[in-house]
Amino acid sequence: MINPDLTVKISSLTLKNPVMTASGTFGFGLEFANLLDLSSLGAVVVKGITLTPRQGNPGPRIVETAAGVLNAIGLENPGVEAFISDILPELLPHAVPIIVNISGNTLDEYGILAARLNETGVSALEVNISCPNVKEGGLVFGTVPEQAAQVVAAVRANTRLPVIVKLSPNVTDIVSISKSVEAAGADAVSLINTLLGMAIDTTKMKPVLGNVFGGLSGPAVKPVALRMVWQVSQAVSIPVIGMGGILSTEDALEFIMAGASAIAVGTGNFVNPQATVEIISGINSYCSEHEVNLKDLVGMAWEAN
Amino acid sequence: MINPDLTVKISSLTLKNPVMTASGTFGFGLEFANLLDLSSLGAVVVKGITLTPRQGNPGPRIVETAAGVLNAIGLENPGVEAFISDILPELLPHAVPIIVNISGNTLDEYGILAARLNETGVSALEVNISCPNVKEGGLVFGTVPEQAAQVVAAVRANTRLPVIVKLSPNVTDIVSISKSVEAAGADAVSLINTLLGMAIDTTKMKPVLGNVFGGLSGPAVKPVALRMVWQVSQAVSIPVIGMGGILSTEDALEFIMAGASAIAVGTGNFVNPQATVEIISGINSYCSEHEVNLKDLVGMAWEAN
Amino acid sequence: MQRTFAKVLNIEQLTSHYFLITLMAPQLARTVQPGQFLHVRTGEQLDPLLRRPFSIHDWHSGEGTMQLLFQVKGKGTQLLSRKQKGEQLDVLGPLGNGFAITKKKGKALLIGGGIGEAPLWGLARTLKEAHWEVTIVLGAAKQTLLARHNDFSQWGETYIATEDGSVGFKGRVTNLLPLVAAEHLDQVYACGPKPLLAALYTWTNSNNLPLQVSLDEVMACGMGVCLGCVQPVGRKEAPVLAKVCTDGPVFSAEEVVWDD
Amino acid sequence: MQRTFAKVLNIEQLTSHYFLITLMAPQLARTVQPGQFLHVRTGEQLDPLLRRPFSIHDWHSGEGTMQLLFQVKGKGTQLLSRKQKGEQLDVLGPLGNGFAITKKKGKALLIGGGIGEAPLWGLARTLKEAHWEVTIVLGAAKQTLLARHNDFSQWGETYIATEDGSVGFKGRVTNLLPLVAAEHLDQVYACGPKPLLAALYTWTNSNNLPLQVSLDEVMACGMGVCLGCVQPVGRKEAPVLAKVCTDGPVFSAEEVVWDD
Ligand SMILES: Cc1cc2nc3c(=O)[nH]c(=O)nc-3n(C[C@H](O)[C@H](O)[C@H](O)COP(=O)(O)OP(=O)(O)OC[C@H]3O[C@@H](n4cnc5c(N)ncnc54)[C@H](O)[C@@H]3O)c2cc1C
Ligand SMILES: Cc1cc2nc3c(=O)[nH]c(=O)nc-3n(C[C@H](O)[C@H](O)[C@H](O)COP(=O)(O)OP(=O)(O)OC[C@H]3O[C@@H](n4cnc5c(N)ncnc54)[C@H](O)[C@@H]3O)c2cc1C
Ligand SMILES: Cc1cc2nc3c(=O)[nH]c(=O)nc-3n(C[C@H](O)[C@H](O)[C@H](O)COP(=O)(O)O)c2cc1C
Ligand SMILES: Cc1cc2nc3c(=O)[nH]c(=O)nc-3n(C[C@H](O)[C@H](O)[C@H](O)COP(=O)(O)O)c2cc1C
Ligand code: FES
Ligand code: FES
Repeated sequence: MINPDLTVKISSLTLKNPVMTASGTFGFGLEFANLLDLSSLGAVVVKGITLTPRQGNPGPRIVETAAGVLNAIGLENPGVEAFISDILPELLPHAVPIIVNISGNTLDEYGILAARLNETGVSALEVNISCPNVKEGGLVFGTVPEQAAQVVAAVRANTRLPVIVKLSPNVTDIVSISKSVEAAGADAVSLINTLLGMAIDTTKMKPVLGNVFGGLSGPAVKPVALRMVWQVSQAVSIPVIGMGGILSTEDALEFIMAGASAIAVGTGNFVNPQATVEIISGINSYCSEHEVNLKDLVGMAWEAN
Repeated sequence: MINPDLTVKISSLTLKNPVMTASGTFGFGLEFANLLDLSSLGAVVVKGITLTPRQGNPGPRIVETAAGVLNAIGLENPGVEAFISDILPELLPHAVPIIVNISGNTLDEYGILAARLNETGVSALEVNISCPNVKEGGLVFGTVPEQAAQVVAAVRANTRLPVIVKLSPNVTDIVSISKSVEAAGADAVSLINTLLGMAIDTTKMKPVLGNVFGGLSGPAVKPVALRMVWQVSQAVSIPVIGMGGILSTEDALEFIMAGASAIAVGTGNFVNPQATVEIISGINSYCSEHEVNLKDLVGMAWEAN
Repeated sequence: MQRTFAKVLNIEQLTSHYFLITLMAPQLARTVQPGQFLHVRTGEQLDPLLRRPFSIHDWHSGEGTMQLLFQVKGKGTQLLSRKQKGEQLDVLGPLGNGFAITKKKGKALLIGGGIGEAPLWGLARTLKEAHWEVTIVLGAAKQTLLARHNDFSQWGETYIATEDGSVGFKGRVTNLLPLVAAEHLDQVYACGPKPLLAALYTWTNSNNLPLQVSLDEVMACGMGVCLGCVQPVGRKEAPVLAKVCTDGPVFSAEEVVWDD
Repeated sequence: MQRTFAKVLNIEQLTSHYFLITLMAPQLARTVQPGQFLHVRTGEQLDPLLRRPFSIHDWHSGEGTMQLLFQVKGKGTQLLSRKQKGEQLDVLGPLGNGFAITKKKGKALLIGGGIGEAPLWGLARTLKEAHWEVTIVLGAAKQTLLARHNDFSQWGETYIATEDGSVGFKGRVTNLLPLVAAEHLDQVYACGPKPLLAALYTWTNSNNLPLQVSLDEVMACGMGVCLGCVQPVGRKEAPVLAKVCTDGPVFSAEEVVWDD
């Protein structure tokens, strides 16, 4: 097969390939324009945006752990207005679907954010109901099925854009939350966000991070992420966007075979800022060699079950 | 300080130092007798025991992940009677407290196991309400506070031994479960058991493990374990036994400063079968140099908060 | 069984895939049974995390040395291949139950597929020293997946097969079996990929020959405590799970439950 | 800024703690500003995971080479110290905003604490080539925590202090400041531990001198996207969080909010 079909459909949006960037790990994309052709990506998911600007948490904000990273950025961002007026105009000419990751402290905020981004040229919304660093809202919305559904409904009511819901892995039952957001009108789910963790500085005898807790990401969490993708993709009928520790084509294929329709590279961008494009080319080669289209691979590992 | 006090009290039991072995990673201890002096350990926690013998899961049962291990042993063990008659007599002469990790499929089974182990010379029970590999019982008991409490009550009613409850990290709210088992009479909690995960073999296009899912352990999970120890140890007044990725003295000190009164080495025994004794000597040196006793270090990192 | 830091006396690349490493480990070298293995920490970092098992290729209790012959497969063996003379290697061993030598004297056939030749070397030497008559059959996909095929002839008559014909007979190990006078054999020993071992078992069975095989399973502890390395043995309908690390790695082929 | 695999031309251990590595990286060497850094992948495994930042010690656009001077601290720098001539190093750079040379000509004082000497070398060379007059003050706990103190004198008068007196003046860098004719200086540049930089700022402030400092912060991306490497700048009561990797690593000392 010379040109395998790598396209992915998320509701009305068609991505040319399944490789996206994970929110918060790719800035607004522009920083990477020297290193790769942004238009070759399936989509760029930008840093989490809130209604008003946020300065984020005090430092230290990052600490490396075994095959992972703990971060406690605290959603630092310039706010939705600055995003629309200052950043988006530079981003849109790159001809890649822009997906905006949004976080609110209240249901209203989610609705207002969704409405505000409606006619701006962005391609979809990723609703972050799972950021573990924000003391109000975030964690709660993502851990209770009913509240998660309310957020989705608030966003759904205010946008015609595809709505992707980003789930927290810090829950007992990821499947019931997924079903609940699907029922509330989500067009796709992304998983996973970071696992809540911490590190202690034994020399200073205190937590390393300024915020005490942080979110764990990177290869360390991949087994947990794969398990959740496997469980959720078999329980819902909307596409699942898989992420958590993807650095290589092999990692991406694991997620796809576990049931992810698309994947995102997060921490991997720090290790290898060209990981996304290398994975796109790797998936393309894999599909060519095996004479399959991408969608043939999605959930391939289920059958063995 | 020449001889710092490293003792730890768990209800009526006094350990000479805080370093134990994590269940399932040290066999019944005897296998290590060539490599270290068992009597130098704080305690030996043996492989999980059930009422009747269990053959465990089909292979493959183990796969390495980034800085971690997924296992799906499925509680293979000879059953409580064989343990008491064949294994315990060889173990008791080693003069180290033996803690028996027990798993039941029903409340009754937990009660019977506890009663059976009462007058056998073992020093404490560790009640596993969290093993993710057993389809019945295990996961459910450990994820619902009320059910966890029922298990503890069933064990408590049948033993005068100290009761340690081993918690699952695969929950939204580890604190409420801890409080619930404390209220039901637990003398200590151990955390964490393994995180539920999986891996895909992309060549065979199916899950690597025979059981599909497995439990993730090792350094990869340390940040999550530390966070839970930090949260729980500040919320309950019984001792917390911390584990999850401990390989070195430095790791052990992180757990102790986060609030663990004792620690256990699990996966670390596979990497370095002498890790336990090296850590005991490391903690001893640290306390000597800093002129503190062990209990001064427990929760040391809280104050900064 | 002991844990020790063994000094790397030498490391040599034999083919594009195979390395031979010589260690100084006097205590470990004292009591080796052919077919036993070492569990080796390949790096100091946390990835790769677990030790890796390698058959003891050869050992000399007098000199206190030991050799491992290994194939670079993934990250652990890659790290191992970069070790330098003089470095210390964290090893645990000797582990496992090796090949049993069932008689004082006799005729043995040793069959290796690919890196399966690794444990056969020490076995061949031991048998030869015990005045057994040894025949060796080695096979692999291509020449670079054989390492010491030319040296093996010091222990006995040696037949070679490669699938691409790059050395020896063009074909598979099993194609060479007719060359061997099965009726005179007392014991067959084999190590290699499982399908090869299964095929050999069919052959030894039909020739009424005892076969010992060295099996390969992913291992965590290597010493019988994690229960990770299971192999079904016994009756096919109600198999028992044996531990490859301590019950094996060498099993009598008739015990093993072979996949269909 | 580019990502490239740079060949290791040479690696040299200068003291028990310090290594000097020379890389072939023609594209990167073309446009370096003193004080910029490379973000280096120190190993291929997943632990350590993140790249590590190192100041560009020196570079030669003509030859296409670049040097890093580094101190072995933890696992990343340990792996780096074991690189061999001929290996490829995955590097990203040049990154960050380096030292600004504010005038055509003038008198500069360069102050380094410990490994803080690393970026000062290329700065000293650049200033000298621009006909600035350079004075250098280097200090460390002991001799092995200084690497090129003897060579620095080719760029200007060099003063050395060690806390244990093992080389140069016995004492701290700040004890040497009275030797410098502050009133003639146009610019002070410094790199070293934060307490040293804070002390220097007190001194430059009281002498009305402009000070540029290179700051150190744990980094994930190194290119401004993770927002991990923050440093409070601006008004102390309402600081703004600057990114050390892209807004710095060099800051004007008066912008920085110094801890009390
Ligand atoms: C008792 C025993 C003796 C062995 N003796 C030798 C020997 O003498 N020489 C030699 O070269 N190899 C030997 N092996 C195999 C060797 O242990 C593996 O090749 C090695 O562990 C791979 O490690 P890695 O990190 O390079 O590969 P990984 O990155 O871990 O994996 C690469 C590939 O190898 C597979 N693999 C991983 N672990 C094992 C394993 N234990 N067995 C088989 N495949 C595995 C993986 O599934 C993967 O496909 C032996 C194995 C056992 C169990
Ligand atoms: C812009 C910049 C330029 C630098 N230039 C140089 C240089 O030219 N030469 C040089 O030797 N070092 C330099 N450093 C510091 C160097 O990056 C760290 O020493 C290195 O990252 C430590 O990595 P490691 O894996 O060896 O240590 P780790 O195992 O990661 O940690 C060991 C110790 O170092 C600390 N550490 C980790 N990362 C950093 C960091 N980024 N900065 C400071 N401490 C850290 C840890 O907290 C720990 O205490 C620079 C740092 C920055 C930010
Ligand atoms: C530094 C950093 C910042 C992040 N910021 C956000 C964010 O703003 N919104 C969000 O939904 N997820 C955020 N995440 C989570 C990632 O998008 C991703 O879900 C997670 O890191 C797991 O993927 P990975 O292992 O590939 O990094 C952030 C992660 C990191 C490491
Ligand atoms: C191979 C293996 C077997 C285990 N078996 C048990 C068990 O029988 N009972 C139990 O409570 N925990 C069991 N565990 C969990 C460990 O006791 C420990 O809680 C967990 O591995 C985290 O610690 P670690 O990261 O140090 O391994 C097992 C873990 C491993 C790796
Ligand atoms: S590898 Fe642990 S029991 Fe065999
Ligand atoms: S290191 Fe990522 S923003 Fe500076």
